[in-house]
Amino acid sequence: MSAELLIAIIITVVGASTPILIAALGELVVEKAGVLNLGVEGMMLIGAVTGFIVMFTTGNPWLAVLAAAIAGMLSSMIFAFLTLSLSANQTATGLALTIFGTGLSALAGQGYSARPVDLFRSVFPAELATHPVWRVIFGYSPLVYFSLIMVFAVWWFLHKTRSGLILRAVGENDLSAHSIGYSVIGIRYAAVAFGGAMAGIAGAAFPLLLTPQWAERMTAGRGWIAVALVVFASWRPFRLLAGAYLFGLVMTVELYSKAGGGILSTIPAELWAAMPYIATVVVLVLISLRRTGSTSAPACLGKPFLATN
Amino acid sequence: MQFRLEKRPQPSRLMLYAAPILAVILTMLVGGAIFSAIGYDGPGAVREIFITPLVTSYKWQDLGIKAAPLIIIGVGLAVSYRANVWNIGAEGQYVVGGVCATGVALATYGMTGWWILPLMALAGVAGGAAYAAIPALLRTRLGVNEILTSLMLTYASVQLVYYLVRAPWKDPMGMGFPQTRIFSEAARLPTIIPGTIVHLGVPIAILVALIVWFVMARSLFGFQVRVVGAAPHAARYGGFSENRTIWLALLVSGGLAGLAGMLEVAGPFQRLVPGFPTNYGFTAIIAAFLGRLDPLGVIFASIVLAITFVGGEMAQTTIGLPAAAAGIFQAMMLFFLLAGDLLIRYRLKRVTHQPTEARA
Amino acid sequence: MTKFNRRNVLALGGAAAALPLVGGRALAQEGPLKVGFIYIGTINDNGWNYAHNQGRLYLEEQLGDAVETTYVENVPEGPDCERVLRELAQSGHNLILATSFGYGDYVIKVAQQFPDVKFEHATGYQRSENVATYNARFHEGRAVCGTIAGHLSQTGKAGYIGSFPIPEVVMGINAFALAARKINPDFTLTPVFISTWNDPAREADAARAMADQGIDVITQHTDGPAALQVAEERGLVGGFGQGADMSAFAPNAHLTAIIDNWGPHYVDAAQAVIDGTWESGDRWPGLKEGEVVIGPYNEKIPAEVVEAAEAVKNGQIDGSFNIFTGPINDHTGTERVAAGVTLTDQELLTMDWYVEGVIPPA
Amino acid sequence: MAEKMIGASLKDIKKDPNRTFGPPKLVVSRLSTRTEDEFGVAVEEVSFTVRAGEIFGIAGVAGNGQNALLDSLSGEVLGEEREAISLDGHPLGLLNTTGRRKFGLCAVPEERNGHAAVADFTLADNSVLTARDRLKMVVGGLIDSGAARTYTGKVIADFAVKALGPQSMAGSLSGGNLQKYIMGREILQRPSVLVVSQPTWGVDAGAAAAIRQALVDLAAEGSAIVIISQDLDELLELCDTLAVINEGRLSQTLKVGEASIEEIGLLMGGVHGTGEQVHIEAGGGVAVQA
Repeated sequence: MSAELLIAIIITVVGASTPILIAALGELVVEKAGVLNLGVEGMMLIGAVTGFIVMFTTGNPWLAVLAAAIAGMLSSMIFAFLTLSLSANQTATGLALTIFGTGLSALAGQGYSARPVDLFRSVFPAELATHPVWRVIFGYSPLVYFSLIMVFAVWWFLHKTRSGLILRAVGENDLSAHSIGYSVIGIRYAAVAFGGAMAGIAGAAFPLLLTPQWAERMTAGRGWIAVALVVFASWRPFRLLAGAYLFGLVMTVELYSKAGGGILSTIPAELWAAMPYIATVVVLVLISLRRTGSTSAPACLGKPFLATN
Repeated sequence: MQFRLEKRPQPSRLMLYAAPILAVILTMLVGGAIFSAIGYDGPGAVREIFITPLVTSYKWQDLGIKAAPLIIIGVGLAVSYRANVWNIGAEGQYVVGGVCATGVALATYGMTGWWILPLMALAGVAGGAAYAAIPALLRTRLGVNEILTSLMLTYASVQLVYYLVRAPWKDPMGMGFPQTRIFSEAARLPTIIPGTIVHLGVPIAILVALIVWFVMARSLFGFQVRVVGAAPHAARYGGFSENRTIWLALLVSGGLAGLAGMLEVAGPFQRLVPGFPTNYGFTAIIAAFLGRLDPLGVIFASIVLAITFVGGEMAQTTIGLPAAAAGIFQAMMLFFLLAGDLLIRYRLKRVTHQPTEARA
Repeated sequence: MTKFNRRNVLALGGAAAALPLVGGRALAQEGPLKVGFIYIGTINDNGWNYAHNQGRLYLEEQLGDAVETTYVENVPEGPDCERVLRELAQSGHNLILATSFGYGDYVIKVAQQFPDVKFEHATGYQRSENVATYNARFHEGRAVCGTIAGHLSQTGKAGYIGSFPIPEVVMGINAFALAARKINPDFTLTPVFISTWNDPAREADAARAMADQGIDVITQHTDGPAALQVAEERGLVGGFGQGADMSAFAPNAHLTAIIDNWGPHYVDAAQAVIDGTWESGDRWPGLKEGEVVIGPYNEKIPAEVVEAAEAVKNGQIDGSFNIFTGPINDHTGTERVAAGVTLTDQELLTMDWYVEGVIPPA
Repeated sequence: MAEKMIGASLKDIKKDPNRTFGPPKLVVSRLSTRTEDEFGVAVEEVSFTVRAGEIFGIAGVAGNGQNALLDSLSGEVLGEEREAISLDGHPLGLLNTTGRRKFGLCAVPEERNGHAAVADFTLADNSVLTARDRLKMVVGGLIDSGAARTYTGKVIADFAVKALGPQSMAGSLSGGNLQKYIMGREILQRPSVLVVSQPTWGVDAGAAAAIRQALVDLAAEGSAIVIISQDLDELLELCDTLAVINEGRLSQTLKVGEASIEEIGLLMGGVHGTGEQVHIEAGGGVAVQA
């Protein structure tokens, strides 16, 4: 295992983990406000196709990411209107949003399949970005740094700001927050919008970071993994970072071991492919063993709130 | 003139039935308009997706076949969600149930006997329930949220199928293709209506739904599940143990998903192939909620979902509507149905122009 | 693809008994021959399904209004495909083409219910009176690519990304390795199976894993250009288009492409049905019949390498060369094919062992 | 009983002055349970005895472990000792609520909505919640909804609950009405021991009087009753004996007749009775919060 190979693995792991991390951070804030949005996969796909189209037509990656965020946010508003204003069931509406996003992105992307597009490359000067060693720090697309900054930003927002405190209160006990005078529905709309934007950006990471093309359902279930990782991280941002990278690591090590041979390649392909999922469950069990008491889900998660009842 | 939502003292019976019909009509109008706007044959799409599957009688068998697994899994999930136990991994339990049933079918390959199918059903139920026992154990012993564990186990079960059909269970005469042997005659579900493909699984699905409806409405177990789901504190006061209820909810929903897996592998598939996981587990979650977690409602919701699946394919064959469009129609209908739910519990009250007194 | 009006099946459906016999014979259509296609994925995946759809368009182009085609995308390999097949048969399609190996059982089952409708199953092996199978000798194309890889690869290590280890894939891996080792005896080929037909991000990561471990030629059997794009990004020696020309995605890495040219076969089949001369059987055309076409060579490939590749191509076209002629050892070194002996089609179709030089997956 | 709901005031409770008490029915000895959430107050070494026909009051400022005590008496929270609670000599320490109900011990927690009753359930269903065993509402695992409806009808009639009938939703009732229904549901089961928290909280005066009268009548029939309340007047009016709970510990039992308001007030304020009589110097300046 040469140092050179280690750096290469790290870079690939970062690539694999970033989209999951961004989407999961968005969902974490949504759930902290007491809303369960299972439509992450659908919003990511809408973000991916929007990002691809804007990148293809304008060639400007920043614009593409912005457009993807807006598209994700708009699609999350369908979910928000149904579950917050009409207090529809959040689980079913989220699933419907995933079906909607899959269908809409496939329809919108029809004409754009046979077209390549450029990657969203690192903004650092070339000699740093492609330097054999330094590239492990400077070689990434801005989306990677964005995801890491957002981990800290979400933690800081939730725990160190007043509005973060209010958002958590809305998630823990919506009635009391309402009685103090905070608009529960308004805060939840904002949280869902943030979740939508992040899912859109996470989706855009596929055509701009991983494979510069558009393919239907190209996120291939990573939205679901993001939802699961929020639970894995027991709604805490820094543990989410660990969970996303655990997932990325196991998926990447599988491919590297298969491609490189070595003792690890004797493990059957299917066991490898199942490894990330089993790993997350095992690690979560270990965490729960050490700490007594259940993982701290927001008390009002998934419960609709209507001021009039 | 402004509308205000007002809670109905009693959920209204009328709206319980009017809301879904209203939702489907709205989908047809809005969907048709949108698709005409973007250049497809809107009305044609609506006709093919919603009306043709209902009208053309030879399509009913397809609706039955497609709805059956959704009903069985959906009913199981309805029980689980009533107890506030979020089993998102029904797809994994469905797959493991199918795998266990396949195990029995291969073990009894070549044999005949009426007992083979019931044994496969038992294996399916046991497999599904065992796979759901993992999230139950982790939730009751360690407080690990079942959403994560059940969802992750789903992905692991898909890999189990890939491994089994590629290595230990590969069909020796299958020219190397990853699939098991075709089940012997005794391990295949008989078709119950000659000349059609309606297999025994369809009536079983209706029967299972009715049984679960009866159990939920009339039995103490059903009462217990409803109490734990509605008010955990009151459940403890009423002498019901939450942990036992979590176990029961997951075992019942896992077992039923496993049964659906067995019926699907013994009926339409008749062998285990990589394509066996078809996401019925996730679609059934929607069926459970559309059916308002009531077994009879789940039957209706599953049929409606089946219509949009079958209709979506019809629309592709007849008017060349892209597959993606069918997905959008389905999602739109779900949105309208979910919005319609509101009218059952709340009433839209017209606010007259003079200011109403300040309400707490 | 023309939209045709409400056919009279609705009337038939309405008039018939509550659940009519499924085996209603397809209506005698004097009009154009209706040909139905079912695809495993979407027609714009730039690979397998895209190639089949090009074949459908070629068929429409060649036979004009003598045929009318219909296609259904994203048809899963399960009971759903049985329903779509029945729908196509019921709605008057007299020739139906199922383009993925998982449709086998259902084609047979529906064919029994519609004796006078002709079915053709791509990459399958189950046949019946009205079901034929067809495939393309992709491995002939792999042999040409292997030859190029043998010459150009500096590290002598190539990678092969596959989704599922089905015989067609195993044949391709072996042909590629055999051809490359004829030029560079210690050439190795590492197959990596990612257990999915359509996950471009995972394909790209697999390609990165290969590129980072000394592999400088990557080829794939999955449905998209993701691996090629990584080869381009990393400036590797190159990769090959699979199913369609993918040079747009990787101008310098795209050495050549194995283009599945299903068009001619679809025209022959449709014509046979129109003339009533269609009969079951297995058709396995290759380079000779134009079913497999080698795409244009990248200019950066030196002339003598192109010559060697053309020699392998033409050799297989005129029959003077067959990649699967002995002596061939398996990856453990034991001889599996004696000198001078050539593997029969039957042996090829059930091939589940890897030749020497292939690093077997677990 | 119904007309009483409307008119009677506190003082008209008819109690047979020379009523006698039977043998000890509920014996609680050194009962202690740990609390579930970090902020709760645990029950520590609580002991008291209630004889048949006796009404035993537990006074105390809110937040001193009253709910924890009720939950540990009702069987929602289980301690370690089998012998900690016994009814007519049967040890109930390790039985849950259903087990204790079978022996005749019923309880009414303070929180109505979501604890003593389920808002989204009909009143008939809410009767099944607690009365199913004592009134044979479950036959072979199946709920006899007829029995549940008739019993609920009787509760609604006897306790003048303003509701549309057994099928109306518990959530649609006003707080007071729901409390009347809950008290009625438990009292009409004729429990041999009834533990009640805040029996008449939020109920109009007339209804409160009727509930108190029903408790007194139940005691008169030989049941032992424990009333946990912050309403000192109510306790002094109803109870024969009284103790004060403070930070999870119970003071010694005082006879209602002899104990003075001030003394009880001191105990509620946290000055623990140390066995001998507590006396207050004139102007002792100890603030008594009622």
